[in-house]
Amino acid sequence: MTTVAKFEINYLQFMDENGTFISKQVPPQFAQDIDTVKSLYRDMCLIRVLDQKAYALQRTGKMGTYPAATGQEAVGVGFGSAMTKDDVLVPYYRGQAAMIQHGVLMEEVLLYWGGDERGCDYKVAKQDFPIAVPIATQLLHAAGIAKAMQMRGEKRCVFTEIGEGGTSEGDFYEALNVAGIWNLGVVFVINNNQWAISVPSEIQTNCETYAQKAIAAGIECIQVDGNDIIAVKEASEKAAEKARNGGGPTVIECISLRLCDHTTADDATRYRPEGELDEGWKKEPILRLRKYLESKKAWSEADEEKMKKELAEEVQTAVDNYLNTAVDSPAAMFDNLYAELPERTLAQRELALARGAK
Amino acid sequence: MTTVAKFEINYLQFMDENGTFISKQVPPQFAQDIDTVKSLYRDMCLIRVLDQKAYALQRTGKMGTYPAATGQEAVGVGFGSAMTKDDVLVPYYRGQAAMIQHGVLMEEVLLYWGGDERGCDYKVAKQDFPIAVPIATQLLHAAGIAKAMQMRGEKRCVFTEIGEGGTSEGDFYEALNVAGIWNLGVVFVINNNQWAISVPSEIQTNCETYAQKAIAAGIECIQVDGNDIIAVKEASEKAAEKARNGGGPTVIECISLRLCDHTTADDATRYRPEGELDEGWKKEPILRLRKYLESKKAWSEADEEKMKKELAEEVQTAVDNYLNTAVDSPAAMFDNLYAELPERTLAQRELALARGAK
Amino acid sequence: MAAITLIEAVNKAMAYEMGVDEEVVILGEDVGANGGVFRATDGLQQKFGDKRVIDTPLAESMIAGVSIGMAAQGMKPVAEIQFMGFIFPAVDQIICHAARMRNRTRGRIHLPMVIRAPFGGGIHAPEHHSESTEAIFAHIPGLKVVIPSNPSRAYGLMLAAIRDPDPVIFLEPKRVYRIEKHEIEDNGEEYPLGMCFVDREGTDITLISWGAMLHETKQAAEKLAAEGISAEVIDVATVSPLDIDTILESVEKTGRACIVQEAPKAGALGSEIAAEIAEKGVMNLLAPIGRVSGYDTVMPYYRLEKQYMPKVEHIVEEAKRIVEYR
Amino acid sequence: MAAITLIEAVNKAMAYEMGVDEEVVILGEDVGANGGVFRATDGLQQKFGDKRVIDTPLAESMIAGVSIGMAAQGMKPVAEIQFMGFIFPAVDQIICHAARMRNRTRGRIHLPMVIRAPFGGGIHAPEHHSESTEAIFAHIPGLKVVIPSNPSRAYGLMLAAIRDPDPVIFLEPKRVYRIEKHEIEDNGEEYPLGMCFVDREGTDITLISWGAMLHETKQAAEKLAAEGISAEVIDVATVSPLDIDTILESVEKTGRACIVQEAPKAGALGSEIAAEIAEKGVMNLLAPIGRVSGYDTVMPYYRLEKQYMPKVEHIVEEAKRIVEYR
Ligand SMILES: Cc1ncc(C[n+]2csc(CCOP(=O)(O)OP(=O)(O)O)c2C)c(N)n1
Ligand SMILES: Cc1ncc(C[n+]2csc(CCOP(=O)(O)OP(=O)(O)O)c2C)c(N)n1
Ligand SMILES: [Mg+2]
Ligand SMILES: [Mg+2]
Repeated sequence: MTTVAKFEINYLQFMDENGTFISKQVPPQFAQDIDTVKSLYRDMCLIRVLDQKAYALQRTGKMGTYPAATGQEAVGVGFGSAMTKDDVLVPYYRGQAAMIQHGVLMEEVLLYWGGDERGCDYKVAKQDFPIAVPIATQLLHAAGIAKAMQMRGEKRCVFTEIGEGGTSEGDFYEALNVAGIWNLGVVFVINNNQWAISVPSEIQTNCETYAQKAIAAGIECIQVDGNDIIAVKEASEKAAEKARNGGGPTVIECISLRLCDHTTADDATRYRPEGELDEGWKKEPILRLRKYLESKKAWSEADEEKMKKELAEEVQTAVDNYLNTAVDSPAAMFDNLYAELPERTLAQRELALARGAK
Repeated sequence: MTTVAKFEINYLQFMDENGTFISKQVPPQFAQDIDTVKSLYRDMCLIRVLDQKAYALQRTGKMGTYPAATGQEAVGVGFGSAMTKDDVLVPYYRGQAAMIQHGVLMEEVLLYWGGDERGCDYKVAKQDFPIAVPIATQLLHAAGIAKAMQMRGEKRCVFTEIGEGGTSEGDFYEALNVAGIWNLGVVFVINNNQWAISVPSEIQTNCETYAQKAIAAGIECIQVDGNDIIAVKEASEKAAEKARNGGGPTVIECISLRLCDHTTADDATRYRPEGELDEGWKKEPILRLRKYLESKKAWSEADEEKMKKELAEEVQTAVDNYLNTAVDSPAAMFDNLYAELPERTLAQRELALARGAK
Repeated sequence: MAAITLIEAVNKAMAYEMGVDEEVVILGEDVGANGGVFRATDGLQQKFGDKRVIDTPLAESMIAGVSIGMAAQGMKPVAEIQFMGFIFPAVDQIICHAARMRNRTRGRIHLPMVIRAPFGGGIHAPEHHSESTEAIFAHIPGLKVVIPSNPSRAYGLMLAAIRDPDPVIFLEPKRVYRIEKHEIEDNGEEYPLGMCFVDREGTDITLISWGAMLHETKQAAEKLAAEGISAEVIDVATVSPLDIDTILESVEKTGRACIVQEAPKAGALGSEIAAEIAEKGVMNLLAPIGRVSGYDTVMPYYRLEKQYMPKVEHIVEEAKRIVEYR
Repeated sequence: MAAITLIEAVNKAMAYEMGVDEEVVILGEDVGANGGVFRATDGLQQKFGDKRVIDTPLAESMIAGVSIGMAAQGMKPVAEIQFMGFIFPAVDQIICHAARMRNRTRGRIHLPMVIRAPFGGGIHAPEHHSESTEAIFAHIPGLKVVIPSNPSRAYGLMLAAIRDPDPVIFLEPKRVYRIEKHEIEDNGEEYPLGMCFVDREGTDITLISWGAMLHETKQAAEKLAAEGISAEVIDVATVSPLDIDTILESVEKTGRACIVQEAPKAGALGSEIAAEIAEKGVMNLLAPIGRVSGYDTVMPYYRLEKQYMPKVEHIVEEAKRIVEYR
């Protein structure tokens, strides 16, 4: 037998759970700029506050089912911060961290999970896709968007995110394959939070890594410590740069851990092994970055207090805006179905309005 | 960066296009038995004769669209001959070589392509699946069958076949993934005949090999020379043995070449580069095995003549049986829809019979 | 005997059949330790082990396709699709293979399998968690499509579905998963598939419904009775193949028909029922056939969900319009 | 001006629009050098290059999903699904995303895309190459479903489909791809979507059909005329959203309706049309509504194909039964 192809999967981590740079690699430029690091820290903390607030809203009947990203803030903030305004984000449902990085408003996120389509009518992130609920479907949209960019010769790229469970869907693979053969500028981020609702990663796939799934599509891949925002951001920036310049797609597997229930509708105590959370909380992304900042004497308890207060206010403003958005008219069910509503459906619209008025 | 996983793809070939054993590996036991080799030769020739006959039937209006396996006989005969009666075959539409190896009757194959469902009611190969027309769907059936075998502790395995184009479908990947994680006894054979109708393999996927797609599912794979029946059979027997004994799935990529149109409905001159066929005919599987047999003084022109005559008769008998099968009653459209036909549809059955009688 | 909800009845029926038939296996996303996101398979993995209650990878086409392979080998898979909104990746396997394998092989291979999915709106769920797309499956020859409306029927019909030698799509109206309890003896007695149930006898109008909407329909019948209108109420239960005879008989008696459904109106199951009446029973009709229905629009996110759903008063109104028609 | 077939008309319309609008791109399996297995895209890659006429990998969900992404960026993909029997892997993308993106984003993102697929029986093709499953798509709000019945309509409706700002499923009746030729001026003039065509005026009965069956329906009308029965013939053309007004008007005039379709009867488009008549026009009816239809069974392999397909004489028979109804 002769060997006709060889592959290896590399793993990237700069910072350990103590906030110490452990890699022999020189840390990337941005990591040497303390203000950048501080702002990454702040952005991760914002997501945590938002998630906690949303959780509370749900528990008090003011919000629908909500999927927190607790413990996975470095993934979304990390790759989201590698995007430029011109890039396009195609998120998944647990994608609030990247979405907010890329200009989706917090109140839009809340309005969406609050059961209102207007939460998808992004004021700023005009080209970003709304959340895709059917898992893995969004990766094909990302490929299509990148195809359009390629045909028009634009130097933009597309980021899309998926959970590790979602990689079992056929659409995941079809998207990777077409991105590979067409050399599309897509960065596929896998948030490997080790759970798909109650299904642990060990029974999802026989792969040692999720990154290696890229080999089936002949595209580049890397596995990173998803709790290390420096690694996530660095891998994302490299991949984005490549994608914008015609270098094609990349798969980035970020190993994180879901430090929360799947959604507010879930009760993870039914299936989660004891101790996993305790271990997980020791490695989580926010704490380690704080330790790093503290070790650099760039962060104090007072800074922390001040930031927390600011974040709480910021989030509260978004919550207020959300809660103050009046329920839409029943006409909204019809008015964006087509560019022009068919004759037949017009009568139904009238009926809905009449019924709604009662 | 650290390397966390490594993979390599191996290629197996024993015999070159001149019928010479070129591998440093010892040829497998069966290849050293001249009668076995002769019978493999004969079985491949049978498929070629059958395909030619079917083609002629189609051209004279006695047969529907038919997909010949010309140039790919070593693939189907090779893995089909590695199957035992207890194994189950889940074929694809160009699967007549393996099907016939595994006990499907030639007249059943003809009846099927002649537009009659009774061609799927196999007399001998009772558990084998009928051809799946929707590409890649069959791989999931194979996984399900293997799951049943596993649950019942049976030492059987499942073979399933797909074209290289079909590997782009999501179902292909979903099947590999579930076979991987459940450690199912399935052998996935990819007939890489380098064309999916008019689409060449180079624009189907960015992979250097089709075998490597198995890496995305964490399962074993190998690439073999699909024109070398010794290699195909050897790889298949190893994989089958492993599968029957709880060792799990294998992907076998067989590199062949489609030396015919896609089907009788196709005209490959519209898209096929000049010269490809000429080159291909030099490497095809039947000729090289004949050269080998001749080099061993085990085959003469007289043997060839005699065999050809026998094969022609065998095929003609099947053709006669096919042609003599009267068209079924319109009732057949209804009688196997459910175990018991619903009341409502009974009336339609009456109507169809009445209309058909006119 | 215990009073149980619809979802508990589904659970009990599966448990019963797993107990008596070792070919019955459950598979799907989160059906194991988690017991399903609605708890339909609660406790079953503990009871029957993870060999028979299988958490699958996240892939619906796979779930359907693997079930086909298992069923072909004589097992009886009961597959869960977590929500009906996620059944679409499996539609190719269901339509092209599950529905056709018996016919394709002229009876050689048949597929005793069930695909369960919760469906319908009204529980404040996110997008894709609330649609009613039963009409798609009801149009496919070779499938049976069953929708229980209450705990007893869920128990009896689920048993029949598992025992049926052909594929059954079993759609569970999740809005009424826990709305009422029935006393059910867990004795393995099935209800027949392919049969409507007459839930209330009446003389002035026939109200035809299925699943969750049956509850509004029955309430409407009550209200109509208070106004002196006698409504017959039919639970279709098996929406395909349709037991049209029971419906036609009723309409012959009442002369008036109104179909109540949650799905968008155009091309829904209600259209088929109306068409059948129009073909075979129209000359008995004293008034046009009414359809109280969802709108021909996308099921809205939950803030507007209530505006989308047909309500008791809409049924009453439409029934009165029909009864008063001259 | 040249006399061209339906499939040539499809080709010409795509070529026209590609010539005037560079956002229009074609993608699908074998659409390039091969020009499509039916030659719908013949010559287009030569003319417009392989950047605009794209041979895709073999994956239908991908074709639909990628088209969605391209359309969201303002391109106008015209995707081919090789046969309608292979559209099912794409159904998730079509139903869950293509049909809903405008609504979901409250108009922010809309998808000017066309999905073409040849459909219907009668050409002696293998399994899955002959079904008529238009009803599935006609039930989905947010889609338009268009079926041309002749070359002129194919040309005009295809242009309208490509220019439409929303997703259009364009189903081509392959049995009549080459059955007749029309003189068509290649001037880019579209026909309106969402409108029935009255193909023959009559007073005794309204025959309603679409696609390939329209040809049998018209022949039946001829035969009926010879027997003194005046049939009005309607080509539905846009099967969703349905132009029910034109149909109701006709039925008001004739008092009798017969729908002719190739699909299995239960839950087909004919049911929706019948239901609408039964709801809004039933009191004008002088006879029950007829449906000449395929059977509720799997489309058989081709040896029995003829036994499955509705024929001219079946339409004549049913029309006479309806006209003679007392
Ligand atoms: C096609 C589809 N199937 C099922 C679901 C239901 N569902 C929602 S989230 C989820 C688990 C996803 O896990 P993973 O992909 O790992 O992402 P995570 O939620 O862990 O971030 C499932 C099964 C869905 N949304 N879409
Ligand atoms: C799901 C699906 N899509 C499209 C087709 C139409 N089709 C039939 S064969 C074929 C090409 C298949 O190529 P490959 O998988 O390489 O197999 P080969 O025919 O070369 O053996 C296509 C596109 C189909 N049968 N099923
Ligand atoms: Mg996960
Ligand atoms: Mg091929």
